[in-house]
Amino acid sequence: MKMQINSVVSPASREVVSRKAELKREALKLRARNLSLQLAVFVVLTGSWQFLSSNKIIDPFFFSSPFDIVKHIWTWAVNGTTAGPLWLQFWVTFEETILSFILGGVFGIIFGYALGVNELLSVILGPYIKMINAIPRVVLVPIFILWFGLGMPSKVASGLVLTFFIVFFNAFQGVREVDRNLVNNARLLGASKGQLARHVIIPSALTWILSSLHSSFGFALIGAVVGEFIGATHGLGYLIAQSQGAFDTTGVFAGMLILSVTALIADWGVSKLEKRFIAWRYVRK
Amino acid sequence: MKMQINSVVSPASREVVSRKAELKREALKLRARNLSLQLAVFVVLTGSWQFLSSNKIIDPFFFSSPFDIVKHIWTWAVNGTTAGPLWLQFWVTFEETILSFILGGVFGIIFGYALGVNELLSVILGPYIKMINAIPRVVLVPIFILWFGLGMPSKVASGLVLTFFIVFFNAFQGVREVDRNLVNNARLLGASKGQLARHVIIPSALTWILSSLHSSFGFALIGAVVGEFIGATHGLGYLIAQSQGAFDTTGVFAGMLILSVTALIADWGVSKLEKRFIAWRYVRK
Amino acid sequence: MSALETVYQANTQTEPAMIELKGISKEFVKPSGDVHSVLQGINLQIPKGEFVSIVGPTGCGKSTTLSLIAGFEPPTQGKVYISGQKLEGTNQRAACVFQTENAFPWKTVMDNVSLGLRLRGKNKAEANDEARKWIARVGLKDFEGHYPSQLSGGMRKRVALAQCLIVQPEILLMDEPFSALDVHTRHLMEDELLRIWEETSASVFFITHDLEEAIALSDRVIVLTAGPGARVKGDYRIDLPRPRNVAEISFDPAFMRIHQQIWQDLRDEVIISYENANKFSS
Amino acid sequence: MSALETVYQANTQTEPAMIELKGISKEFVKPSGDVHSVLQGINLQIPKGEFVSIVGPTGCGKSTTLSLIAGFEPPTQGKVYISGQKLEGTNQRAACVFQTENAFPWKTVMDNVSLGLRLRGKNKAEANDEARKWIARVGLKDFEGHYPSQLSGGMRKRVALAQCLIVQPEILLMDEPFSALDVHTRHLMEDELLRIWEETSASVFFITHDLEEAIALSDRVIVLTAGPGARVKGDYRIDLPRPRNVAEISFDPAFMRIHQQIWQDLRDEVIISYENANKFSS
Amino acid sequence: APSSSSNNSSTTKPRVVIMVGGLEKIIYMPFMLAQQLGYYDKYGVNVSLVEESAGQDAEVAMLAGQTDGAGGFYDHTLDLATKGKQVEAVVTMADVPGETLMVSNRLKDKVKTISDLKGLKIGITGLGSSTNMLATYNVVKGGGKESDYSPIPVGAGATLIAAMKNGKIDAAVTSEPTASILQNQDIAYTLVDMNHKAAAHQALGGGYASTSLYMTNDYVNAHKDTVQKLVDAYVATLKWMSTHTPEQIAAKMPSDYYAGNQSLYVQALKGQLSMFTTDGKMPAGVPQNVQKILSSFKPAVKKVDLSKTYTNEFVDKANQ
Ligand SMILES: Nc1ncnc2c1ncn2[C@@H]1O[C@H](COP(=O)(O)OP(=O)(O)OP(=O)(O)O)[C@@H](O)[C@H]1O
Ligand SMILES: Nc1ncnc2c1ncn2[C@@H]1O[C@H](COP(=O)(O)OP(=O)(O)OP(=O)(O)O)[C@@H](O)[C@H]1O
Ligand SMILES: [Mg+2]
Ligand SMILES: [Mg+2]
Repeated sequence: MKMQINSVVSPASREVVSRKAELKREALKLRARNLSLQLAVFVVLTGSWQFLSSNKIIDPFFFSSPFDIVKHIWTWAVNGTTAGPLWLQFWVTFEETILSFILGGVFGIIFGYALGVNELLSVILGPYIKMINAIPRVVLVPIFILWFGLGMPSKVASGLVLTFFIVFFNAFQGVREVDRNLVNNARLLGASKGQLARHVIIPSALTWILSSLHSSFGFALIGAVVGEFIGATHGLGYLIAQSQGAFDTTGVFAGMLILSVTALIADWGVSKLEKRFIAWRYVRK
Repeated sequence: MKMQINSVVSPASREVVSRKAELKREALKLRARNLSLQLAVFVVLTGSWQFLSSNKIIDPFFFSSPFDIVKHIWTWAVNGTTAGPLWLQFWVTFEETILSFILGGVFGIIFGYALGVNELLSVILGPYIKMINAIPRVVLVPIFILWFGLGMPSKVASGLVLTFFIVFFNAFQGVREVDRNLVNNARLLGASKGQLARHVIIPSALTWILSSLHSSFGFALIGAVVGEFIGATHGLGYLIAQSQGAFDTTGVFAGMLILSVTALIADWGVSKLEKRFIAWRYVRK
Repeated sequence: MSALETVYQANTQTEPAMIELKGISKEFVKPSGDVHSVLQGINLQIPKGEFVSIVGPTGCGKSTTLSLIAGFEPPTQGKVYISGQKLEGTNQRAACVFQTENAFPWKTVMDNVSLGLRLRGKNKAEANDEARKWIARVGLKDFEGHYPSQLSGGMRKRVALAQCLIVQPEILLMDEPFSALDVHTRHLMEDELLRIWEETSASVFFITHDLEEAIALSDRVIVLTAGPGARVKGDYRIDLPRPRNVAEISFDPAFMRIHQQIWQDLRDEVIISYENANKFSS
Repeated sequence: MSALETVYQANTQTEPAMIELKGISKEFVKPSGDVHSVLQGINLQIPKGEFVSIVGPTGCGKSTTLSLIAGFEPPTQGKVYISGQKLEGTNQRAACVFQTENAFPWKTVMDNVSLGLRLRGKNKAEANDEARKWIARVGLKDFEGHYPSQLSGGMRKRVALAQCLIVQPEILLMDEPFSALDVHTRHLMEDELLRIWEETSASVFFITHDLEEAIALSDRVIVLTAGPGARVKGDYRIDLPRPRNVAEISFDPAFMRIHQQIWQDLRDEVIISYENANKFSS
Repeated sequence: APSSSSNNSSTTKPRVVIMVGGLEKIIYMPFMLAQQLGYYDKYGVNVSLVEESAGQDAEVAMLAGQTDGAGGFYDHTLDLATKGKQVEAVVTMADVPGETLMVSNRLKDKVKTISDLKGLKIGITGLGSSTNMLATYNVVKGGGKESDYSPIPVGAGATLIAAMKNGKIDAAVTSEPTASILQNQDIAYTLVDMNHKAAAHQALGGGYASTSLYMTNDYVNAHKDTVQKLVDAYVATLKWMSTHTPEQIAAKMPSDYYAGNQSLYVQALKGQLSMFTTDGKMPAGVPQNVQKILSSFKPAVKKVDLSKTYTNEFVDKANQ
């Protein structure tokens, strides 16, 4: 039906097609430029690192070098680590991270929503949440081990208490930023509390929530890794702690590199989510 | 001049005065209700903790008890700690925290602003920032000690790398959320880049930035404390680490309590700041 | 205040008025901390099925009155009754076209318009079918999939209109719904509104700054005085026959007479308003 | 398209026109991925000091045209010239009253109005003095310390007006600036606008949906066709003598004749527009 | 005998920063005790003790030049030597590890000797720590490989006890007071005693130098005078320790170190005092033994030049 209009009043559809192809070409060109720029920065950074390290201008004992790091990861990948194959370590950490990310996100949103909507609740619980947020997670990890044991739950808990707060504070503020007029309108149109949340408050707070998810995946990773420093048999945190214990800087960097790349991939996922859920923000360029 | 209007067309100013007093009374009543509710929750929580602990339903070795914790703080305050008077420990940590909070906040805002405004910059630097955000701070602390030594700078750096990211991500998003119409309007009115930032972008992103400050003070505290776990001679982190090493749960809790209360006070400060800087949001009640 | 004032007496003693404002005052705290009185001692009854327009100088308190009836804010003094019951919280029997746009930016035109039905539990297909009709009625058939940000100002206003009318409320609150439309579209919409109103016999509270529009549509036109502390200055019954053709009614001599009469009142207030604002120089 | 079309020829060959649109088309990508053509082949010259109004059915592309002249968006095809120079980025010589409100919510009325001067480097005291005058001119003297959220819709529009006029730009872009005002205030503002325009000889690009207003104010009235793919349908010179009294000019026989003539054009387009929108049913 | 420079005025005292992997731990007691006894002052050094509680960072900080010395286990010097970093122990405060290999009571019937350790989950304080090495050594000695057991970092104290109680670990290498608590609460029994001299020497085939102060060779060579003073202070401390009762020693320590439970602290002290040397000297044969133990699962350690990893030069002078 929409094609019809075009053929009646718009320029001929052939032109439309060519225009669309042009738009696509431009988008591709932009993409290529960005990628090459990122690559250039990457090459310069790692190149100078490698150079400084190879020439002992910086001490490889402390700083390792990109080449060694990649080689180390390669060795891990091919020969496996002391704790088993590399993919298993990755998978263990990833699983913990994803779980704590999801749980932390869900709880963060629920609490943020509840406290943002209900002033009484925010008065009562607010101070406690803020207080807990100031407690070093490293101190909490032993307590989690006491409560949840050495397995995955304690690592998830440790990631959760990092993720939760970031999502919570943003969700809370996002809920409070909702346009009063829109809330009023929905109420008049007959929205119940749940419907209000679904149709107005959550969509409106979504930018806030999604923004917090960008930083919180990184924090979920950190939480899982810190949890693995104490009481773990597998995982990237275990590998890093082990390398640290053996004065193996290259191993530490290798572990961190894997973590970083994971975070990057997850962030890309969050961005996709963002594009999908707040599509309406992107229509006007 | 405004009083004049009131005396001419508004109800008599005596009525106005009484109405204002009434508003104040109501605000006070609300305050009192909130305080008493908070107190009630507090009493219930600590009361049951104390009860469970005194009756050995939970093991005081693992969980301590509110009474012991307060007593422990009292002893610290009166007799001093192994590292000197308590206020000094507090002050050391507080100083580190405030510094990393301010620096992390400032850098976060600057980078968030720069990357939010400049798409090229965000394409180039964005991935690196996200990668660094996934690196456990506990692993970074030794590196900071390498770079900055054992003194305050390494602790500040460790707090900074937590605070920075939270503020950064929010500032970045806040900048991107600015109403295009307002930007256009300011541009037409002749705003230079700097003026645009000052008059439009920063004020508009301020809710985002301030919201991130709520959670980031807690994180700055954590950073400082984690920094103190490794290589410190003073500070609350030192006390906590020491207590942990000496299997003194009460000491650990005592340290955490002091941290929490500090965070609460700082949060109150941020709220004041918030009220001040985004006063315009509070005018319509 | 005005010699021409004609007070309209509601003849509906049998059942309580749909909307009743009793001794309403509304005050705001000004930035300086002083109290700014917007409305003062407003008494108003709107029976079921009546179409009431409210006019007055800009900034006199029309939108404020509407928000009191909608229950968005409580009055400082006095009470609002809906069908004899004291209004607490949002008015569940009303729907509203806001002065500023109020379409949900994250919903397409279709979802915006069908929202009211969906909230009332209609299933998606049915709600969409119904919404499609209303979208056509406001002339946006081709824009169902657009987001509000992709529409022109006048189109967004029409989305709001459809969104509000589709739920067929007992009380219709409209704050300058047609001010962003060209004359022709406006007439079409006005006719549409009258038709719907006649079908549903809702009570309409209609704010406009266009006196001709007010007279052409209404059973009653209420004039507010200039603020601060606005009161009801005049309350005029419009006895023009229905159904009316809004595009042509303004040439009717009866219309002109009424217009002339109300305009006197209104103009005085507008002038007072403008003078008031600039009287107290610093 | 219209037999009555009278094409106005700019007689300013000596210097380039203040605003020139050359072969402008503007397209948007629709949610469905299709291309939606809003403007198509628009050619327009506005000499320095001319007051041009633009009318057309709602949603035809008036605001879009304005945003092209302001430089908010680039045209898909064609070029915009300002004083003969190709426009890149924001138009630094223009000021604009937007269709939607555009006062800065975090600034008081005073700060909003004085902003333009402050940005141009005036010191605070001077800027405030100047702003005070303009606030009085738009009748908001008593609201200097208020934030936009504390004002009524009409008041906010007037803040935007003062904000834009205070910088005395060479090009004034106004998108339905008076649509939220009552008739009297509107006339006052219109008179004010004309006075300022005569003083400063700015080029004015004035969007309105009120044809009477367009004629009363302008040197030229341009009618756009119904969208999609709007073109210039008519370009009328208004040769009524100046200075004009906007409140009374509509009773002038010459005015009525012109009105009649343009209205024919406009009405046709509005009807087409409404039919267009509902023609393609699914 | 105290060296002659002991009456230097405090203004010219050299400043030394020493980072210790847990100042409050009994195995590192001499560092704090020397301060409490005023010996640093007495022998003319201005020492600032830095707490470090996570991993191997003390050594790294020292190598980076952020601290002058590190208090840690001697075995780390060999480890670092394989990474090309030369550090040497200037005073050896203990010649047994002070650790105990405890096995959960659940396995009382199954685990009787170290050859039964294969396949167990053994709790250690941290990966790469000395407890980790000792656990590995025992497994290897029992005929297994390094990969035949799972080392689980559980720290010490509450987390370890809880992990043992919940059956998350089957055994643990731990020091006092955790070992005593495990024993007293009937959670675990001692399999290998590496705490009391005789038992430890038997288990490890000789001495195993643990608590020591080490510094980079470069630092030692450049600051001989300062190092001497420092060593004087520690030797005096060790002497003092060998002539006083656990109660007397405990009374000297900061109260935070036994917060709330002095008797537990004294009990732990009693259990561990025997590990300390009385003269700070590296006993003959001990470095070779450590090398032998480590190289059983870390072949690289075999090539380390032992003479560069410790020195008795200063201790000998201090004992004169
Ligand atoms: N939150 C507020 N704080 C202070 N004053 C307010 C507030 N909201 C509205 N006002 C004042 O109330 C008065 C009436 O506002 P209202 O929006 O009701 O006017 P209106 O009659 O709808 O005007 P318009 O025709 O321009 O829309 C104005 O003077 C405005 O300044
Ligand atoms: N971002 C966008 N994406 C898609 N279509 C758009 C977008 N912005 C505007 N349009 C379309 O452009 C057309 C013209 O819009 P414009 O705002 O210029 O109309 P207008 O003449 O100002 O109407 P009004 O009198 O109602 O303000 C409309 O059909 C609208 O749907
Ligand atoms: Mg209004
Ligand atoms: Mg428009």
